[in-house]
Amino acid sequence: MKKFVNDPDNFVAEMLEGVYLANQDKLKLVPEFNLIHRADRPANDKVSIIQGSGSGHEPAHIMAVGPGMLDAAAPGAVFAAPPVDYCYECIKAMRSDKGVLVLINNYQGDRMNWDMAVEMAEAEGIKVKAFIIDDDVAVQDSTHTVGRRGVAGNFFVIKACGAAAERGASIEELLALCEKVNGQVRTMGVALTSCTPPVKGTPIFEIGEDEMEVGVGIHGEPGRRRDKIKPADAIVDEMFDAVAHDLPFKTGDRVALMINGLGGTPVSELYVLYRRAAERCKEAGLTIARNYVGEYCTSLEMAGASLTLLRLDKELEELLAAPAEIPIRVF
Amino acid sequence: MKKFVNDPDNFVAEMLEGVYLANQDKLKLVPEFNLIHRADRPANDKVSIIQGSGSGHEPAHIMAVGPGMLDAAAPGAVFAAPPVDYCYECIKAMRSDKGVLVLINNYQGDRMNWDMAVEMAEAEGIKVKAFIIDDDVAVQDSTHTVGRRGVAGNFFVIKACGAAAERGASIEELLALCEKVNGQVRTMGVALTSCTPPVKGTPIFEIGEDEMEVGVGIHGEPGRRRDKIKPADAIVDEMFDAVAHDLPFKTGDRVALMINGLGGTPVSELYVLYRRAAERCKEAGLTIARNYVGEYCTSLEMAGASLTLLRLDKELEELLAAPAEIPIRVF
Amino acid sequence: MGDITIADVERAVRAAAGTVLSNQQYFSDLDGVAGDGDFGASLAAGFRVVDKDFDTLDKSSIGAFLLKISMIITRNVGGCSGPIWGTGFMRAAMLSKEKTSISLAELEQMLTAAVDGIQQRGGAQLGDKTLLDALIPVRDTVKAHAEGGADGATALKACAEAAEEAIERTKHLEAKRGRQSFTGERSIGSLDPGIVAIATILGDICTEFGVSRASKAA
Amino acid sequence: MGDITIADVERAVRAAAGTVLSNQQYFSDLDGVAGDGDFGASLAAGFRVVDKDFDTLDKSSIGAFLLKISMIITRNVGGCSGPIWGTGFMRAAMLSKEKTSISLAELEQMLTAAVDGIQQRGGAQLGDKTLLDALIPVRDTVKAHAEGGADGATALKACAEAAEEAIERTKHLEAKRGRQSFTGERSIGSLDPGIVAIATILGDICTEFGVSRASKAA
Ligand SMILES: Nc1ncnc2c1ncn2[C@@H]1O[C@H](COP(=O)(O)OP(=O)(O)O)[C@@H](O)[C@H]1O
Ligand SMILES: Nc1ncnc2c1ncn2[C@@H]1O[C@H](COP(=O)(O)OP(=O)(O)O)[C@@H](O)[C@H]1O
Ligand SMILES: [Mg+2]
Ligand SMILES: [Mg+2]
Ligand SMILES: [Mg+2]
Ligand SMILES: [Mg+2]
Repeated sequence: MKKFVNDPDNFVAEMLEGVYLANQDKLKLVPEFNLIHRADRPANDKVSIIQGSGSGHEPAHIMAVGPGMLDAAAPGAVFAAPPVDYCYECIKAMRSDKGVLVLINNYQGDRMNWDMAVEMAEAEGIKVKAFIIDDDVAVQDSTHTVGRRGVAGNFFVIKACGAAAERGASIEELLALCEKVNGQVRTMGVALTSCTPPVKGTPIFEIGEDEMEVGVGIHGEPGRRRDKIKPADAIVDEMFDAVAHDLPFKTGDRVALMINGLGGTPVSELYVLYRRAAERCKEAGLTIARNYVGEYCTSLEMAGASLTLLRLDKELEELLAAPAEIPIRVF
Repeated sequence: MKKFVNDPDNFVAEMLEGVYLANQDKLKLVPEFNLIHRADRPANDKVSIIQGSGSGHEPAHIMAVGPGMLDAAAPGAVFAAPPVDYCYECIKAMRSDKGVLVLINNYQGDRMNWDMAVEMAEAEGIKVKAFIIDDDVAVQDSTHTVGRRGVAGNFFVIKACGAAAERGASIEELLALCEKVNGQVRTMGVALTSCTPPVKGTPIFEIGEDEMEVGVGIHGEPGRRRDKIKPADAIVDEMFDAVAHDLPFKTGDRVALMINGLGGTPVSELYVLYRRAAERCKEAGLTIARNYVGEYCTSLEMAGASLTLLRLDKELEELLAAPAEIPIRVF
Repeated sequence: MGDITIADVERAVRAAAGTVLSNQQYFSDLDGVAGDGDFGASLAAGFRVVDKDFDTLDKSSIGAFLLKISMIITRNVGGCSGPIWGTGFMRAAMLSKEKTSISLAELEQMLTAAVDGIQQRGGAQLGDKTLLDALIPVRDTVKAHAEGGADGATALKACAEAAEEAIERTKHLEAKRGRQSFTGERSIGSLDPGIVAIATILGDICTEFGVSRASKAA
Repeated sequence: MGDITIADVERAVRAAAGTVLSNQQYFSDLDGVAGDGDFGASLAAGFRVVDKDFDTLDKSSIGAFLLKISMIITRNVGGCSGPIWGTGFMRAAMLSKEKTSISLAELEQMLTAAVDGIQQRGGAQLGDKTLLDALIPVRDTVKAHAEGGADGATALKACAEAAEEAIERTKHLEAKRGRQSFTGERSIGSLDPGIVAIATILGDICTEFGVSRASKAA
C-alpha cells in the first residue's frame, strides 16, 4: 500500500489530530466523535452549518471548517457515513438559537445516520434542518434508487451558505439558498485509477492500465461505463456535454467552472483539462465568472478529475467571492 | 499512462494556456518562451522576481506568479531546465530600474541556462542578479559535485522576497534576504512511487510495491537509499532528524514547518505526517510559528512527501504572513 | 418445549460477532464489487465492541440485551449498516422487554418488527437486493415453523437455508438501495454483501448449536 | 588530400540529427537510470529543428553553418544539454568562420575549443563521467591522426572507437556533474547518456560515410 499510514484503524483519528494541531488557534477537536469545529462557534446570532460524510474526500469536509464556510464537520471512517452518535453530537455541539443546518451528500448511509440524529436532536428541542445535495449527473435519477449522488458540487452549497450565514441569514433563507445552488450545479467525474482505503488495504476496484471509469463515484462506485483512456480534450468534452446538457446551461449564462482533482492527479493536468473546458464554455456562450482548479472533493489517492458547472446570479457571484478562512492555505 | 494529456509534446504548453485562461485578468502568457508574468509588471519601482526550472513541479513556479510572490516564471519542458532563450526573454520582459532577481534551484542545467541568459542580459545593460537555492539535505554536499539540490524550500525564498519586494526592498537587500532564508531552511523528501513524464511515457525509475525511496529528488533522482515502506511516524522521524540535525535547529527556535506533497499523495496523508512532525518539534523545543500542509513543489504524480523546516526571526515571520495572491486558490 | 432462552440468544449473537469479525475482509471485498468496499470494516467496527464488552453487557432480559447490542452498533457502525442493523436489533428488543425466553411465534413477531423498522428507515422493498431479501424469507420460515409447531433446531436449519438461497436468487437482480444501487445494471451478477452476511451468520449459528449444516457462504 | 569539406560537415551533422531522433527513447531511458530521464527528449527538441530547417540553414561557410546549429540548440534544448552542446558548436564555429573546408589539424583545434568551452560552462573535468570523457579522447585521436598525416576516414573510424571505448571505461565511475551526480555512488555501473550519445553519433557518421564500422551502441 503506497500510503503514509501507521495503524490503518487510526488513519482518520491521526489525520484529524494533524488538522487540529495545525490549527489549534482556530479549531477544536472532539476525538470520540471525529468532531472538528470552529473554536469560536457556535454563536446564537448565526446559523451553524455542519457536514459529515465518510472520510477520504479531503479537503471535504473537515478542512472546509472555518469562517465563511462550515462551523463543524464530523466524518465517519473512510468512505463510511458517520455513525448516528457522531452526527448527533455534532448537531448538539453546534446548537444555536438561529438553528443548525446539516448539509448531507445524497448517499443512503449519510441520509439514514443524519436522519436518526436529527430526530434525536429535535426531540431535545434543538432547531435543526437538513438539506440533501445531489449534483452528480453520472448516475441517472430514478424513482427506484436513492437518486443522484452528492459530489464536488457540495463545495458551492457550503461556500454560499457559509457566506450568507456570516451575514445573519435565517435558516429558512439558507434552505432556500441551498435549493437554488443545488438546483443549478451539475458535476461529472472520470477516474483513471482506483484507490485503496487504508483499512481495506487493497484497491476498491480493478482497472486496466489503459482504462478509465467514466462517471465514477467519489467512493469508487462504478459510473456510466468503462472505456479506453482518451485524449484529455475528449474526456473534457464528454464531462462537459453530460453536465451542460443536464441543467441545461444556456448561451448567456454566467457560470462558475470547477475542475476538481480526485486526489492523485497533479494540478498540472487539471489545468490541461481547464484549458479545454474553458474553450467549451466559450463555444457554448457561457461566461466563466469564477473558476476553481484544484482539489475540493477527492477519493483518497484516486487519479481522476470531475468537472462542475454552477449557474450564477448576482447573489451567488457575490457570495462565492466573499471572504473565508479554512485550514487549507496556499501560502 | 494514467494521465490527462493530449499530445505529450504539448503538455506544458496546454498547461500554461490553462493557467492563463483561468487568470486572464491577472496574468499574461508568451507561448514562444513558456513565459507567464503578472499583467501589471514589470514596474520600475519594484525589483522583479523571476524563476524558471523544469515543469512538472506545479504549483512551482508558474502558479506562484502574483502579487507578493513571483513576477514571472519561464519553465522548461517537464524536468528540463528552460533553454537559454526562455530565461533571457523572461529577464528582458521583467526588466526594471530596480533590477531583476532570478531565483534558481541548484541544478546544473538550471544554473548553466540562467548563467548564459544573465550574461546576455547584462551585456544589454539590464540590472540582474541571480541567487541559487539549495535546501535539500538528502544529498550530501561535496566539492566534486554541484552541491545540494533546491527543492520545496524555494517556496520560502520566493515568499519572503516577494513580500519584501512589494515594500520596495532593493535588489541588494533581497539578495541578503535570500542568503538568510536559504541559510536557515532545510528539506528532505521520501517517495513511495515513481512518476511518468508525459513525453517519456514510462516511469522515471522502478520501485517495488513495498518500497520507498528515502531522500528522493524532485526529478525522481535517487536519494540516500531504497528501503521498505515504514509506518508514517517512522518516515517522519527520519526526515525530521535529517533536517533538524543539519542546520541544526535548536531548542527555543521558532520555525515554519512544511509538509509538502509530491503530487500523488492526498492531503489526508499529509496531515497524518504533520501530526508526527508537530510532535517531534514539540519534543525538540521548536515552536511552530507557521505551518504549511499541501502541495508546494511536486514531481508530477509521484506519491510522496517532503518535510521542510525554516528557522524564523521577526522579519521572516512577518514577511511570511504578508498578503499574496496567486492562481492557486482554495475558494 | 421449543422455546429459545436468553442463553440461546447470547450464544447466537456471540456467534454472529465471530462471523462478522472473521469475514471482515471477505465482506468488504464483496462490497467492493458493486459498492464501496467498506461493509466488512463497518460492521466489524460494531461487532468488535460487542465481542469485547460481551461479558459486561446487561443480560437481565432478552430485550435489555438486544437493546445494548443495538446501541453499540448505532454508536460504532457507520455507512448504511449502522442504521439498518441498529434499527433491526432495536425493534426486536422492543418486543422482548423483560422476557428471558421466547417462542418461535414471538421470534417471528420480533423479526417482523425488525423488518418493518428497516423498511421504514431505508425504504427498501423485497427484491431491491438488500439484506431484506434474506431477512424476509427467514422471517417467513420462522412463521411457517412456528405454525407447524416445529422445534428450534429444525427452524434454525430451515432459516439458514432460506438465507443461503437468497444469495443466488438475488444475484441476477439489480441493486436499488445503498451504494450498489448507483452501479445500476452493473450490480447485476454481483452478490449483495448484506445478504451474504445474514446467510453466513445463520450458517455459523447452526454450527454453534450443532445443527447439522455447514454454511456454504463462509 | 585529407581535407574535410563543408559538404562533409553537413552530412555529419545531418547524420547526428538522425541518430538523436531515432535514439530519443533509448537516450532518455539511459538518463532515467541515474538521472532524470529527459536527455533524449531534450536533445531531440533541438535536433528535430536542425533536421526540419536543414535545407534553409546558412551554409556559406562551416563556421556560419555550425553557428546556426549552435543557436538552434541553445534556443530549443533545455536541461544541461542545451548549454553544453550549444557552447560546443558555438566554439567550434568561431574557429571555422569563412572556411569551406578544414584540415584534421584545424578540426583538432575546433574540438579543443569546444572542450574548453564546455569545461568553462559546466566545470566538469575528465573523469567526471560526462560527455567530455568521450569528447576529449576523440579530440586526442584527431590530434594524433593529424600529426600522423592520416586521412579523414581512418581518423573518423578511430574517433568512433575512442568514443565507444569511453562508454565501458566510464561505466564504473561515479558521476560528478549533472543530475546523475546526485545519485553519487549509485551512478556507478550506469552508462552516461551523454557519452553514449557521442559514441552513437560517431558510429552513425561512420556508416553515413561508408567507413567500415557499425556502431555497437546504436
Ligand atoms: N436501504 C437499505 N435497506 C436495507 N438494507 C440496505 C439498504 N441499503 C443498503 N443495505 C444493505 O447494506 C449493505 C451495504 O452496507 P454498507 O456497505 O455498510 O453501506 P454503504 O452503502 O453505506 O457503504 C448492502 O449490501 C445491503 O444489503
Ligand atoms: N557539467 C557538465 N559538463 C559536461 N557534460 C555534462 C555536464 N553535466 C551533464 N553533462 C552531460 O549531460 C548529460 C545529461 O544531459 P541532460 O539529461 O539534458 O541534463 P540534465 O541533468 O539537466 O537532465 C549527462 O549524461 C552528461 O554527459
Ligand atoms: Mg460506505
Ligand atoms: Mg533534466
Ligand atoms: Mg459499502
Ligand atoms: Mg537528464
